[in-house]
Amino acid sequence: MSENGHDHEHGNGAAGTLTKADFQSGQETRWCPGCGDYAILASVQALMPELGIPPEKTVFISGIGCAGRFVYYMDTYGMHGIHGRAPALATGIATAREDLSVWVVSGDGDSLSIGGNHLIHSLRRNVPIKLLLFNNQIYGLTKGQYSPTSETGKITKSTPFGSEDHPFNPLALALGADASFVARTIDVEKVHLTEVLRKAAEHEGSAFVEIYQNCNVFNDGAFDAVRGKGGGPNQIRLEHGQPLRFGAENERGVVRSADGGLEVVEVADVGADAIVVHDAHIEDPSHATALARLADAPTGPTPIGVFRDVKRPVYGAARQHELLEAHANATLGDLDELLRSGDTWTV
Amino acid sequence: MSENGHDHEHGNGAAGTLTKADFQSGQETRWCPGCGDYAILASVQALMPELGIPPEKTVFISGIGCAGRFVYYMDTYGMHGIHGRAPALATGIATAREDLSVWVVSGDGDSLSIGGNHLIHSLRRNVPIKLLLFNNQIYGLTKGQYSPTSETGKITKSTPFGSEDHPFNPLALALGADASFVARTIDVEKVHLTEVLRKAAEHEGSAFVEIYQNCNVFNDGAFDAVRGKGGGPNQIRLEHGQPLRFGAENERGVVRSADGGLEVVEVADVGADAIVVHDAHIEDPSHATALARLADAPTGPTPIGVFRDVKRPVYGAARQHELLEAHANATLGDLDELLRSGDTWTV
Amino acid sequence: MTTTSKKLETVIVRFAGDSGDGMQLVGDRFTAATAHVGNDLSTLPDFPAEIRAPAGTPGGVSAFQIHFASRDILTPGDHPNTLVAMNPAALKAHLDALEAGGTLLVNEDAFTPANLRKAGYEANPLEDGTVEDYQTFEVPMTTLTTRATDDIEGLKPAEAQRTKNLFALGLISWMYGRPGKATISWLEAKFASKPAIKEANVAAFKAGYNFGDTAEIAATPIEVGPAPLDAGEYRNINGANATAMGLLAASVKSGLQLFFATYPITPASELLHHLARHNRFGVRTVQAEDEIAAVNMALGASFGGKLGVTATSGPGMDLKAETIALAQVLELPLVVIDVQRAGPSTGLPTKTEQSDLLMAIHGRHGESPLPVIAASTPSGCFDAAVEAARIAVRHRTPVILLSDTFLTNSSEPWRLPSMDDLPEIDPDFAIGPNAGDEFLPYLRDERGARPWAIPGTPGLQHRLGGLEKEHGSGKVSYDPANHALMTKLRAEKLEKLAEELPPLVVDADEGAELLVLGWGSTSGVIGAAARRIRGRGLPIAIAHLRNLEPMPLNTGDVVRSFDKVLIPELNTGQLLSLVRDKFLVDAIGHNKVEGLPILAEELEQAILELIE
Amino acid sequence: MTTTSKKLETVIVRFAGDSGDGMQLVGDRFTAATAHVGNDLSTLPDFPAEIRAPAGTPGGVSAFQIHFASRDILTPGDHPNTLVAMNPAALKAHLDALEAGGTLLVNEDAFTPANLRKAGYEANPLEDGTVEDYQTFEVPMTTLTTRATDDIEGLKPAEAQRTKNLFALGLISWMYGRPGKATISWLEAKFASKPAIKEANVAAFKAGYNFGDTAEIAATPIEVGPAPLDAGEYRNINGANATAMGLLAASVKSGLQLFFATYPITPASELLHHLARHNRFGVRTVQAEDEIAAVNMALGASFGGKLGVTATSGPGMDLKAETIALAQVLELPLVVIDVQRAGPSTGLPTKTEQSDLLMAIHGRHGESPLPVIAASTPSGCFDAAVEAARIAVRHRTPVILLSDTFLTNSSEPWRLPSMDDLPEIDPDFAIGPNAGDEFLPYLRDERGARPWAIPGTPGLQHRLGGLEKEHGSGKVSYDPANHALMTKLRAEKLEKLAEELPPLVVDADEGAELLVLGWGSTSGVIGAAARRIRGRGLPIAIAHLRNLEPMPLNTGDVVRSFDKVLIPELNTGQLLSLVRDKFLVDAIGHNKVEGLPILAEELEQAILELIE
Ligand SMILES: Cc1ncc(C[n+]2csc(CCOP(=O)(O)OP(=O)(O)O)c2C)c(N)n1
Ligand SMILES: Cc1ncc(C[n+]2csc(CCOP(=O)(O)OP(=O)(O)O)c2C)c(N)n1
Ligand code: SF4
Ligand code: SF4
Ligand SMILES: [Mg+2]
Ligand SMILES: [Mg+2]
Repeated sequence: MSENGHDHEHGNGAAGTLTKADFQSGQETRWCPGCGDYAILASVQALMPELGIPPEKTVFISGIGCAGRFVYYMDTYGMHGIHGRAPALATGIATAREDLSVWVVSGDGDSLSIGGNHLIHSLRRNVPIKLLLFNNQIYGLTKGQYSPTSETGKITKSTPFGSEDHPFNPLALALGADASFVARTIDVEKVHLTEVLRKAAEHEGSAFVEIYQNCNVFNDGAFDAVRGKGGGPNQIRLEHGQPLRFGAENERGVVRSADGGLEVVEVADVGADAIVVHDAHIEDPSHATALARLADAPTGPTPIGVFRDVKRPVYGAARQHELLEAHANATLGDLDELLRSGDTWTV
Repeated sequence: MSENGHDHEHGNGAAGTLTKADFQSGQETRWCPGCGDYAILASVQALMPELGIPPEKTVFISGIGCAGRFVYYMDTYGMHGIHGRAPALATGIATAREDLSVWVVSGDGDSLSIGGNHLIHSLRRNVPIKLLLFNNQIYGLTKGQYSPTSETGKITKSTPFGSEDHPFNPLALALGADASFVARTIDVEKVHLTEVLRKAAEHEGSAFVEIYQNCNVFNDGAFDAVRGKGGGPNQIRLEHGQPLRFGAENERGVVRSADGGLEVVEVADVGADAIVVHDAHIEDPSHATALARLADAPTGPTPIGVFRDVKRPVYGAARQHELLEAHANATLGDLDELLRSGDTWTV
Repeated sequence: MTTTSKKLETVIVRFAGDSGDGMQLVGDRFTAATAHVGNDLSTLPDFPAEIRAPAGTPGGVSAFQIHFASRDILTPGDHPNTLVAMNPAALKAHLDALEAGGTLLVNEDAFTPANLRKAGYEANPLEDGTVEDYQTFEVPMTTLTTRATDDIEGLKPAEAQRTKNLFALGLISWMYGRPGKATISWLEAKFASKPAIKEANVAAFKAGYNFGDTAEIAATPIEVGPAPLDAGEYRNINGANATAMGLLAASVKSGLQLFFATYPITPASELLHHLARHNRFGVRTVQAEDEIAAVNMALGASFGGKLGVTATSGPGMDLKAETIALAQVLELPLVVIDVQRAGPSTGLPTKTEQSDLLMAIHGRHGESPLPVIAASTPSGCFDAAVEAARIAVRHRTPVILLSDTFLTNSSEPWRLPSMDDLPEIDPDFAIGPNAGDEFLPYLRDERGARPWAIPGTPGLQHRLGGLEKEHGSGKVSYDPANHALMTKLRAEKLEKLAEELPPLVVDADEGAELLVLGWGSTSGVIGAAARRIRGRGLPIAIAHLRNLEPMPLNTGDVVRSFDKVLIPELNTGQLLSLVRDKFLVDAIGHNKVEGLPILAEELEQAILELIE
Repeated sequence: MTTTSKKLETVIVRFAGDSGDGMQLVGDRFTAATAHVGNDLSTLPDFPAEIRAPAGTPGGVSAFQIHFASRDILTPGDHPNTLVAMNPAALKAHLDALEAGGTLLVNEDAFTPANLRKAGYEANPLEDGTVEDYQTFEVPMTTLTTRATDDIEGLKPAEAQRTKNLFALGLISWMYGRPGKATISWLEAKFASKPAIKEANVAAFKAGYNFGDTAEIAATPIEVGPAPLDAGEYRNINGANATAMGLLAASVKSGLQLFFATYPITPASELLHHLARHNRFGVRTVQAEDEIAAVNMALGASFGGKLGVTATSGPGMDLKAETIALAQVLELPLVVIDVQRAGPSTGLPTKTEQSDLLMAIHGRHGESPLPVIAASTPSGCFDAAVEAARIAVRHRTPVILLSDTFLTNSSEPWRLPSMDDLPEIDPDFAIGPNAGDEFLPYLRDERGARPWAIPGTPGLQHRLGGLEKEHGSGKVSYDPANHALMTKLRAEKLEKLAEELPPLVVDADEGAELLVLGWGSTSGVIGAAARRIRGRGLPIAIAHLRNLEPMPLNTGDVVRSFDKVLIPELNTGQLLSLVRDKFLVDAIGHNKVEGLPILAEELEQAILELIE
């Protein structure tokens, strides 16, 4: 029986018997009508039972922002921390408790502005947490200031003459920090989003997923070039082992440019064989980075899907195992012994 | 006459009449004997007069760490701030005062651990500051804990059983943050270091320079593979427009690998024409990133020199110009007028 | 049809509706019209933490209260005489506040079974006796609005209905004799580019006005004549804007470019929004990556010779602490504005509190004293900002300026000062050696302040930093005696500042045995409560501290000269602690931590309990 | 040759030399030998902020003082009876401290013109009368060391010379009758892998010892017999290690894995270095990217059911404030250790101070009270750490534990407790519903503590967060009355804790009119000063607070029952403020901010001024 009195018949967590309802806290959602956050919440709640991890073994952590309210709506363990620090909180939980599935939900301000440092450090360490960046290219909760992903020149409450900042490319930043799993998806693309999150869940170590999320109140339409009706032809859907082709008729593709990057071409101009085949498992992050650089902003052809998914040692896992065993076996006598090791004398 | 009573005959700053002495504060240096910081200090003091910027127009900002003491030894304006925040302090100064030459000196802990967020934000904004990262892969001032650039498994005071963290590749991180100028050099390579810093000084916008710096007390020899006697053959010296060849006899080179990265080959195996020609001015950072990834750690062939040097709008510059003019012209009358604009009434 | 009207001295109206109902806009417009009538006024907006909290629920209700009078007033008022409730949730959330027998105006159309359920009503309160003790007018506002706008071309039904707030405004404007012209021209300007919307809003407003005028409602219009304010030019201003103007004034007066670096946070962001527009005055605003960066940028700018200012609210203050301590040791000018909100932690981010006072004074490691001042009224934020900048520049020190959510959002008429009358602020930059032919960056003047030598000044190069500095030379010093000396000298800067402060003014009746001592935004309510006490023929004394650290030199004498000292605060007793500690006076607290201002009647009651 | 010796009750020796001279090692070894003799002892290391400060300059001098006695002692002592100065800079920096007529031992070889210049001496102090009032022994230590080691194979001359610290140690060991065996075996173990170095060190040590023994020096050896300590097993321990052991004990006692996340900072890093080694006890140490991350990681681990602990020094405390406030609202166990150093800002990072007390209590926005406790002695850090963890776990609250640089570095004999005797710490995790079949995460027990339900527990899923929470249910609540209630309930947790605290113990002489009240590391010096006062036949009372927030319930009665209350602190009067505020007692401060502990004679003087 959880806090909200919601009845969990399947709360014992036998996979397969879980349903979406087991992950719904029943707390009233408080986003603006039409906000992209609703679609993400619904997809996540639907995915969770499929992962087969019971709600009590699942933890959602967030910082502050509209996105941050996500945790209140999941009937899992959850913590709505302070602004920007969710990756650090989550690192603590995930390192201490390797038996849990730990998710972070965060906005572009929360993750990339105040929280940028914790983000890159958790990625380089490869802490076993799933980081979902709800990127709406704006500060929602504080009512519409520009964010580190807003385009240069953006006019907002805090920048009436246009912002001067050059924005981050969040995936390039994550790759610069050696993220072992990097992906991008879109709030309303339920199937794609679910598939990407499933892969993130399966990945051992940090998984960083940028989700283009429409803030219909303060930044409506920011992703129109790739989102919703008509956005499809601009989506370069990444599939491991498949050529990077896209467009309404698959008429366009991606090739390596002379200067070491990638560029978009008409397949007809270069021939289908010239199109780069996507490989998400390359150890060297150069390919994934070039892909991330293909579109610094989602205003034209933009890759979505899994950019990088490689194995490297997971932070803490092995050692915590040993430590837990040691802790379980440590006795008061051991401590008496430790205190008395080295130079002692008796009076 | 500066604080230390040192006589500045050439203090009026006419370029050409400046000497190294004009940049020496005369304050007692307090690094350990043999520390790489001495070599960097000497080179910087020698370079400064050549840049033709008088000491009073030059500002050195640092955080906390052995490296941070640098500012006390420069007879310029200087501020030894708090740990990790030097890029933010410098952003304030450089944005407010575009007439100054602003330099940041920082250690790997200062810049990449506590200060990581300010670093990446100043780089993405392209604030006109020169960031010198004295990377000794260790915490010097706090007496030898591992740092975010220490190799995994490092045994230090804080990690008697070896560190678990995967280190940052500082250049890859800077490139992930869209740094417009990224370079690497070595403390004791006076000529190379001077040349790199000169280019950094000439670059408009942020310049990020990683300097391999030997901490002979807590991490001696970390850069032996590329530094000092015998290190030469492993240095891949980057020269814009030149093929990426290196080795004692220039017998080795760098080519593009099939998976989008770069790799080291024997020139004899591939032919001189196959060797990639270095271009520091490519807009797309993919080439520079691949170069940075060529060596995640300086244990084998390692590029040094300027990886990337591209033009993009400099933060603040244009606007501050306008604002200063507006400020100079604003009168009390204008303010009276502003207060009285909109709805007012008279009693 | 009635043309008679009732004269009243003072009136309180509260508008309440869904977050999406446009209550803040209605409040603003009603305030503007009221200012034009020449009333004194005070307002209190009150909105939820969510952007668009769930429609129809009490949690999603947004409200705006205005108190206006034909005499001077001091607070937004305790209990509204008139409550406008646009839906059941608004009624649920605000009915308790309405004065006994007060006027209640509801949008009857919104009392549908679905809405009643969302609001948590089991039965319809309009029918079950809930509202029977009030003078209730049930007006089908949605219907009437739709009717008034149904021939406007190109207007969608939803758009039409959305203008019902203007209907309510029209009706209330009629009820209180506020002229409609200004509101109509404002609507015409605001929606100039959307003719259908413009027309609809105007039509709804007029319909509401006429609805009253044509006596479809059996209420007597009320007249509140102009207040006898001091002669001068007035505007209405809230605390956020007044603070912005004060900083601009300090910038122009000092000749220092204003460099304002901040990170958005409710409610402090308003200041950024205001200042960002004033490029005409050369204001440099920077939205930094976080609060730590913001204060460092401002400090860096100060080092560069600018007026470095940063602003935030509670959580951001925690983050700035380390850098404020650095500024304290660097002895550079810096203004740090804390717009207090209800805490701790994220707390109630859109509600008001005064609970950061002790943090402002003690919230840094080490011995790190610095001046703390607090604004007392919305328009008083102007003076407080000028004063903070003046102290920072003249005394070379970071200054913390405390404001709060209430002051930021509340507005009142402000007699506009003339900029010429403000005292000068002289940055007095160092331009040459100060000790023979040497420059000693920590040589102090009579205020204990050190020279401010900015980069670009030949020959004055020096290095500042957070390691302890040698007296005079400013070199790094680990000498024990020097550290003791510098600690003392830094503390003495405050003592010297105290000597410059005007004495604490006491407004005391003859025979008063109780002093009510306040600070910050309780100023209004203390005045209002004192007025009530005096109205009862009882003597009382009141005093208000603008300078909390250091306090005026006579503060101890003042508090010791009364039998009892009552300290009302929106916290659990922070000034109380300071007064007890400093003056060993057994003062008594009146404390409220509900996210809302103290009401005059609450304080009156507390006072009566002490003096009866 | 002399075989007679002088008996003394108490002796103070100070070793001083270049940072590279190995003075800390010499101090440690002398301490170990002294412990073996059975003396009571107390030590004070003192080193510069630089890693290797410039050789030969007073700024680069590193020192180590030890006070040992045949009775119990309380401080590292005021003025050394014997000073060992390895070079002119060491003499310059420390001669002032030597007692009048004390013994001075110098390495004559180091008094070269170059070294004299670096030390800032114009003339040779050994020759110009500077040292004539002391019993000075000029020993050519470098020469004698070189001679003693010159036939060791494979030893470089520089290596040989570097062992001169062992020569000094040998000489002093002889002088105070410390057995050499333990030192020699330690050297043999330490340098087992470097035979030449090992031999050289041993040879130098023996040479120094024999130099004394063979009467090449006209000093009388001094005998300090064992102190009558309570029976038991003893070890020598400093505060850092004792704190580490206390945390381990709390972990084993509670069954909670210790999760220690921190960011390196002097002097708090020592704790990390100690704990990182104890993987045998399952301690999880994390070196985070900064202090904010560290406290968040610890808090995350607490949420996960671990004993979350973080430690730092001043600047890091500023950074942790926002998260500590979060923990206070989450009401989760968390221990935050602040090893205070001399501030403000970076200040004097290797020196001691007690200036973070008011920050610990007030240094967060909003009303955010939490327990604050302070360790008083190096070995007492063990109990303080156990106590902090116990309060955190049982009362579900962050606890701030104050230590300082002096306690961390200073060492003393510690009678080893038996782990069995420590009280249990029961985490008492929630395992099922607590209100019918519901789980209410903010339902409180008799201590006002809420249930600790950790992830993995089926059916108890709940969401915590920094927004104000509804009493009982823990849902987000913006209700004004609820905020007031929760603010009160959080404050009441401290009142309930206060009821559990043992009363403040007063050690008062009959007729004592003055109470000396202390907290933290002044415990020793207060005891020592009281002993001196009593030695003069004057009455005095002393008391020491371990719990600063809340204080024991009888504290007010205690301070009010004396005519005068003197509060000695290494700050400008922070406990003083608290006592004045809470109890309206006009207490008097004795304050020192020089980065150094208060000396017994200083405090004795201050007391005498008040009681005479
Ligand atoms: C320390 C601190 N600083 C600032 C804030 C105010 N704040 C809350 S959310 C937010 C940013 C919201 O933007 P984002 O992270 O993009 O989330 P969104 O609302 O867009 O989902 C800010 C600045 C805060 N709560 N705490
Ligand atoms: C807020 C804060 N945290 C921690 C410290 C302690 N500290 C000082 S320097 C330093 C790191 C030093 O390493 P690095 O930046 O690599 O510089 P280096 O000494 O190696 O040149 C640390 C952790 C501090 N001064 N302030
Ligand atoms: S403000 Fe934007 S992001 Fe926030 S809830 Fe509303 S639509 Fe969503
Ligand atoms: S500790 Fe290392 S980095 Fe620091 S001064 Fe010494 S050698 Fe240089
Ligand atoms: Mg956002
Ligand atoms: Mg380093």
